[in-house]
Amino acid sequence: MNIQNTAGEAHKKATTKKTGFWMNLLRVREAGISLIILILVVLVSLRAPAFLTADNFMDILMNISILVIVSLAQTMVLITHGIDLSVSSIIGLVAMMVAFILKQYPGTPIFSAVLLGMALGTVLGSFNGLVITFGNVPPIIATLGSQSIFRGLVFYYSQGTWINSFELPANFKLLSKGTPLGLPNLVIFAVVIAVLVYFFLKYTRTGRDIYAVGSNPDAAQFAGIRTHRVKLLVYMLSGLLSGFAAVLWASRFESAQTNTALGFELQTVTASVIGGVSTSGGAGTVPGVLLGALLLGIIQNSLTLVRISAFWQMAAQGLLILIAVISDKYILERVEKIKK
Amino acid sequence: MKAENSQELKPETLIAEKAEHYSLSTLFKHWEWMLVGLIIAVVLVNTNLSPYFLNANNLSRTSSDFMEIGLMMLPMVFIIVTGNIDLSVASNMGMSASFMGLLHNMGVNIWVAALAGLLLGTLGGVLNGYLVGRVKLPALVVTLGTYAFFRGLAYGFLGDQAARNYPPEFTYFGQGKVFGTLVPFSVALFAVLAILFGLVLHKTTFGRYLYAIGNNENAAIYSGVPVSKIKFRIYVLSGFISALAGLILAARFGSTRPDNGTGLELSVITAAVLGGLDINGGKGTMYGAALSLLLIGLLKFGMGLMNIQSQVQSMVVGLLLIISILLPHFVSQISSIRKDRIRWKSILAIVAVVLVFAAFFAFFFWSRAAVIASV
Amino acid sequence: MSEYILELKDISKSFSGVEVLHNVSFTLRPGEVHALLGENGAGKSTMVKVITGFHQPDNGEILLDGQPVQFSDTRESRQAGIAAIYQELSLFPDLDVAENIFVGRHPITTGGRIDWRKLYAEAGKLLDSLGVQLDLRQKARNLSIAQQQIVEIARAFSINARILIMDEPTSSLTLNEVADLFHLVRSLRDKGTAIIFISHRLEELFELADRVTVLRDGFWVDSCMLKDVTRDDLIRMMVGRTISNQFPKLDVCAGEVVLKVEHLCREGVFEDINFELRCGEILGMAGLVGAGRTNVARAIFGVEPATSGSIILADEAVTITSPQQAIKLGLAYVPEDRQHHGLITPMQITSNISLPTLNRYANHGWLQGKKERKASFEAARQMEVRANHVQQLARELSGGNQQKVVLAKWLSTNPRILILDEPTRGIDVGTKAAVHALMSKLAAQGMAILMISSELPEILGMSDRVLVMREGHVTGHFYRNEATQENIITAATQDVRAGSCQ
Amino acid sequence: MKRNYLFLTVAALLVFGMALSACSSAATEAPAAEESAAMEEAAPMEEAASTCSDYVLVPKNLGNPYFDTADTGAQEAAGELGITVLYQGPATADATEQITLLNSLIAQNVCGLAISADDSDALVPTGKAAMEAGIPVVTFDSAIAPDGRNFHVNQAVAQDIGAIQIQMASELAGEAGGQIAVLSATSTAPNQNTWIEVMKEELTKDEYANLELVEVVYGDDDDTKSYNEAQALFTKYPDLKVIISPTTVGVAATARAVTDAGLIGQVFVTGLGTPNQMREYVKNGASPEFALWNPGDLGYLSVYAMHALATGEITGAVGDTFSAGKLGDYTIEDDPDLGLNVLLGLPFIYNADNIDDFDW
Repeated sequence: MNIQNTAGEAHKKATTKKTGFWMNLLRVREAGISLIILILVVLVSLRAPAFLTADNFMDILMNISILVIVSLAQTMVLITHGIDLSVSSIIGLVAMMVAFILKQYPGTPIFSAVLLGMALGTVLGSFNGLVITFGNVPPIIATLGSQSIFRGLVFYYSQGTWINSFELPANFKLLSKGTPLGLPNLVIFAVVIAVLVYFFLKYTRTGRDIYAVGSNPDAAQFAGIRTHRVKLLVYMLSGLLSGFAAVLWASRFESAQTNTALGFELQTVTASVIGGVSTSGGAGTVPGVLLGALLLGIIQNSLTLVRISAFWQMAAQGLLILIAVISDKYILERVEKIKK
Repeated sequence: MKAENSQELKPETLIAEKAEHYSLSTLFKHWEWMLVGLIIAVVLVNTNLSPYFLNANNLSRTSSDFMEIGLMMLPMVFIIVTGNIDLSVASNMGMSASFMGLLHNMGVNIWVAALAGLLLGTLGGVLNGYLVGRVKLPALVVTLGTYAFFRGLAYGFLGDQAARNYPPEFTYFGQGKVFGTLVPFSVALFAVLAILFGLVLHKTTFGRYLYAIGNNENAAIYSGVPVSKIKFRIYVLSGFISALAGLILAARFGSTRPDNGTGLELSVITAAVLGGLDINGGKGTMYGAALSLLLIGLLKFGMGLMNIQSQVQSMVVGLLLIISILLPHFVSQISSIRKDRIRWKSILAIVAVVLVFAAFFAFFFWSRAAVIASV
Repeated sequence: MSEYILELKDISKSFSGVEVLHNVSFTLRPGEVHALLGENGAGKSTMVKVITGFHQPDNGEILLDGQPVQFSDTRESRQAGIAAIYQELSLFPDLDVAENIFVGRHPITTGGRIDWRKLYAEAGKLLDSLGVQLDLRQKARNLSIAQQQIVEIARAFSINARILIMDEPTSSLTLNEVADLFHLVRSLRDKGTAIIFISHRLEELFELADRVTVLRDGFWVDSCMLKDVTRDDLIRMMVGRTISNQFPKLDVCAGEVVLKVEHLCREGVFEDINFELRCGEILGMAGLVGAGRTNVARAIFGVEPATSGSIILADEAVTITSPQQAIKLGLAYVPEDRQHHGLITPMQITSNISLPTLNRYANHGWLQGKKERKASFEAARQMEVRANHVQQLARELSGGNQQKVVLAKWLSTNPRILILDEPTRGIDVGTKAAVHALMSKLAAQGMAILMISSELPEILGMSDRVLVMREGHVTGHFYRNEATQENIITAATQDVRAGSCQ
Repeated sequence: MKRNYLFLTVAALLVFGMALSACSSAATEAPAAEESAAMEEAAPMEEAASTCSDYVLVPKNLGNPYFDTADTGAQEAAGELGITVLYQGPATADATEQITLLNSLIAQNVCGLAISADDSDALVPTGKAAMEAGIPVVTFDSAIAPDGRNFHVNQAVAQDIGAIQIQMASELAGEAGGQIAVLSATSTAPNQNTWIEVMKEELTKDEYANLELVEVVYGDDDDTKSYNEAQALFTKYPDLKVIISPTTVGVAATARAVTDAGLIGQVFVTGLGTPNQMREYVKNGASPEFALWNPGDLGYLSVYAMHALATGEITGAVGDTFSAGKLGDYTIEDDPDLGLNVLLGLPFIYNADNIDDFDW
């Protein structure tokens, strides 16, 4: 919605009044975070020339691809004024189950493994969805609970055994790393999913219903939107994408461990929130989330490159997140003022 | 309700000054009673299952394990009542304790160091409070940032070092018992603070303002409630108490490392929510929160005695969290279902859902059995 | 084929044991405007929600074209051709105007994707036909209440329903807008659409409706042709008694100036506002919705402080930056949006009333419950709040009673200056008269009252002086004897010069 | 509402008070006051405790193959001794959780504890409490500071571990030497830090003068983080020759990172790893050799040590000797840094020649 609005307006105004173009560009919600990324890139590349290399950027893209996929799922949930804290445990459980199957039946076609992962993820996501919609449990509570339940299932399932690299078929490991199209598959998957989600959120009624439900649930019901179904759907989608991410995770890291993706849920929320997704629902865009994930990836990458001591890295990361959020708000306020 | 039903009602009907009385049945609908019931059940079951459960020494030792969570829960209740959240408490705790440890390692007097730790923690709260209260950023976003920032500072302070050799006067706060009893000092401190916080929440204007903000922030602003000032204060308070919890933890461990207490914020929130606090604000009580802490503590201790694995323990708490909200809703739902409105479509949906989950678990166990057989 | 397009037979509905509708029956013919009348809490809104399938009746039957139907949600009723504007505004704050109109029914291209171009074009057309200018890409969050109401109406019209239900569609609209709306409603009726129309403004009903059904306390009272009854008949049916005077304004001699506003300005919202308010006086503020009246009130009360200009309270220039400060200075403000700004509905009546004066009932911060309860009981009793006890939750009260609680709350602060923003919006006739009587009494006791209202009869009936605003400027000032409908409307629609804040 | 508050507080205090008082009386005069069924049950259990048979092996965390292997060894020893060894650990490697767990074990009056500590200092008070309750405490893998345990079962002397890794790194870097980096577990893991200190000392020797330690990074024993840290090392130090990762999680993640980045033959990985995790990388050349003791033996020895203490065979003093089944006899030694300990043996180097002999 944001893009539609702002881009449309920017377009309209730019044609009428040339000087206002840059001001109007600033209205774009994503402008603030882009600016921050730009500044960061310039600063870091001044200190560390290794930063501005194609290889390094490929590393960054590889590293944020899974984050992007799950953050997009998280975004859809956040738009409905929900939150899914269980994505990390879904990834852990699905990765473990798929890896076990692949270890057991190495001949399993990769395509089936991916489908299996998505199916398992969807079932887990629908558990959240059912508890939240028909059980009337607040999302943060329901998914906080299912986070520990799913993680417990990982332990129960694996009985402490890990799946190691040598136990996984080679073609499965290539699923994320192969580069038949010039870019690593992982990055391509992330791009494809981003495009799909963008189209879904903008050009389908169901996608718009997600915004409507998050913006005003009562009104959505008045308008004949089946809010329960929409909410159930976003949690199922969240499970589905997490399941897909789980398969990619197992493929990229060539292992499944009991603590796979532990704590990952906070990263997805952070990426979404930095990308301008409102935690009170109704607002959020795909480009914003992509930028949010990119910012996180760049921060992580650059801190190591500019040789900030490992011990201070986390502090710097937190500080940068705070600065990003504060300056974003400041930029937004300026924009609002200019509008009036 | 009586007035509404009466036919001869005139607009000038006066209202009563007080509700006449609460019937016993409405009393028992309160979540807090459910907690009391659960606690009694847990005590009875555990007493029967384990001879070590009702043992003063054991209870005394295990109770101090939950006091850091308990302490941080107190201001968290305030914050959740206003509809906000503080994810940074555990990180703040680590930061303050590490700072104290750093100063201690540098040879600073322990009390000065502790004071400095408290001060830093409070400053952390000031940062949160400023960003949430004054700059008006969403609490979730702010504290997600400070969650990383504070923990990072903790690592920055101590790095791979530990602070140790705290003097016994200091470790008393974590390991000592109140003179002449088996009650650990930290438990006594928690009890006193819990009563104090409970009184503030339920008996003061400040507490009333918290509920007003949580229920309708805009209306509270229009009514002259100093909303941003109050938000600022509760975050500062949260920072201070987190630092205090950090010191207690350091005293209990007799040492400090920067990763101390990682992940405790989720336990804190879990305890608060299980205590009946509405995560959206405006609802819940301090005694509910305190009871839920007691419940979780007794439950975990009991399960530990039965050698139930830690993952299963956290699964049980997770299930309890969901069921505690799910169950009352379901009961009221089921009782309000009208038979003539049941459609075959919804029955089909339920059957489908059950089948899907059955299939999931069938697969879950089938694949696992194959794996175990191969090991 | 039945004579009626819609028929309700012995519908009952209760919520948590309290019966809100008792065996209500209702009929609707194609091509008629059927007014539904009743005090707040009489069950009108519930009836509307039962018709649209938002609620399901506990007993009774709904017949559509003579066939019994059961709607399990609003989607099904809409498919059956029923559209509704609900009393609570139901817009999506994060979506823009055009999308709000078409939410859930976005036009789809042949390829199956949403046709945004068509959506904006149709939304534009629809708003043009309603005679309003709105930025289609504006977020609903940024609209005024009246603008929101217009979007709601546009949404209902866009459905092309056979049955259109309008629950208080005009409560925030200005006369011009109401006239445009009625014009549209009549043309729809002439095309055979059946319309259920709910309003508290009786004049409107006489102007528009063919038949009327009156509800009281969830009971059906009567259905009759409007031409057969008088205004007083209707009021008697609604409240079960007669109300003599709607505007019991007493003539008072205004005292000294208590509030003086000079060159008040808030960038982009209003500018150069000058007026004075004397004690004992009711100053009416008229104008179209969105003219900046509410913003002026908020600036004075410190919610959104002015950027320049001065506020002088009893010869002392003050800068008010927060409501706390305003309250201390003797100001009180009853906001227009009761649900979001006026009341904390999930809290008790007591807590609501005592909120601005809480320190009065506290000893070093410790609340004295009994003292607080006693004081709020007194305040509520003086306002004749209808409730079981003061510990009842505010959300359980009807709109009129909620407004009384808001008034009780603000009067208990003993203000010198009372700002009322749409004080009778969406409340029933009985309460309305009571509020007017109260205003009159307060003014007679020497209180200075600034009243913002979009209802001209109220402005004309209650004000000693009238200020008219237009696009952030004061464009007219009339004394009681020179204020007429015509010159107020002229001032409210005249052109204003553009300027900027100093 | 308000009245409820008082009522509830009183109720809560009552419950808690009842629990406390009931059991404090039980603790002091348990045999006399046989009020509850629980107390009656308690008596026979306590008798059973004298002929103790329940021992517990406490890993840093559950679901970790390294400790699971230790458990396998422990169970073997348990079978030989005719005792029961439970395997109980926290879900994540976190001291707070481990302490809670230990408290519930102490409460059960288990016969002995063998602990791998998540935090050497934080566990001291808990270890002391266990010993005060008459439960022998031995540590393995990662020690509790000397005050909090009877003695430590040392997998290898820090000196040996540090030295062997530098030695391997030197071999892999070749004649010319070059830059090396260390990828450790958490920055707070005590054993890791000791080893890194030793490595730094070793590097001052003349024979290693051509090796330059450029940085120590931390992967937190988290696969993803370790992988990313390894990647960052490649970018940052294009001339990097060897990465030493003295942790099983880190070394596997680093070897995979080398493989993924196509740096085999350019950057070598060595450190402490497990055969199953490293098999692939030993074979593809990313990590030609790595070292580790046998954790199974470690678990095995720990159980014998704990049993010897619990049965009074030894008291835990310097010079005490006990027999540990297939591993032979061990003597408790005193070490200025480590305190009392027994030493398992020298670390073992795994390479392409021998790796297929191991499956764990």
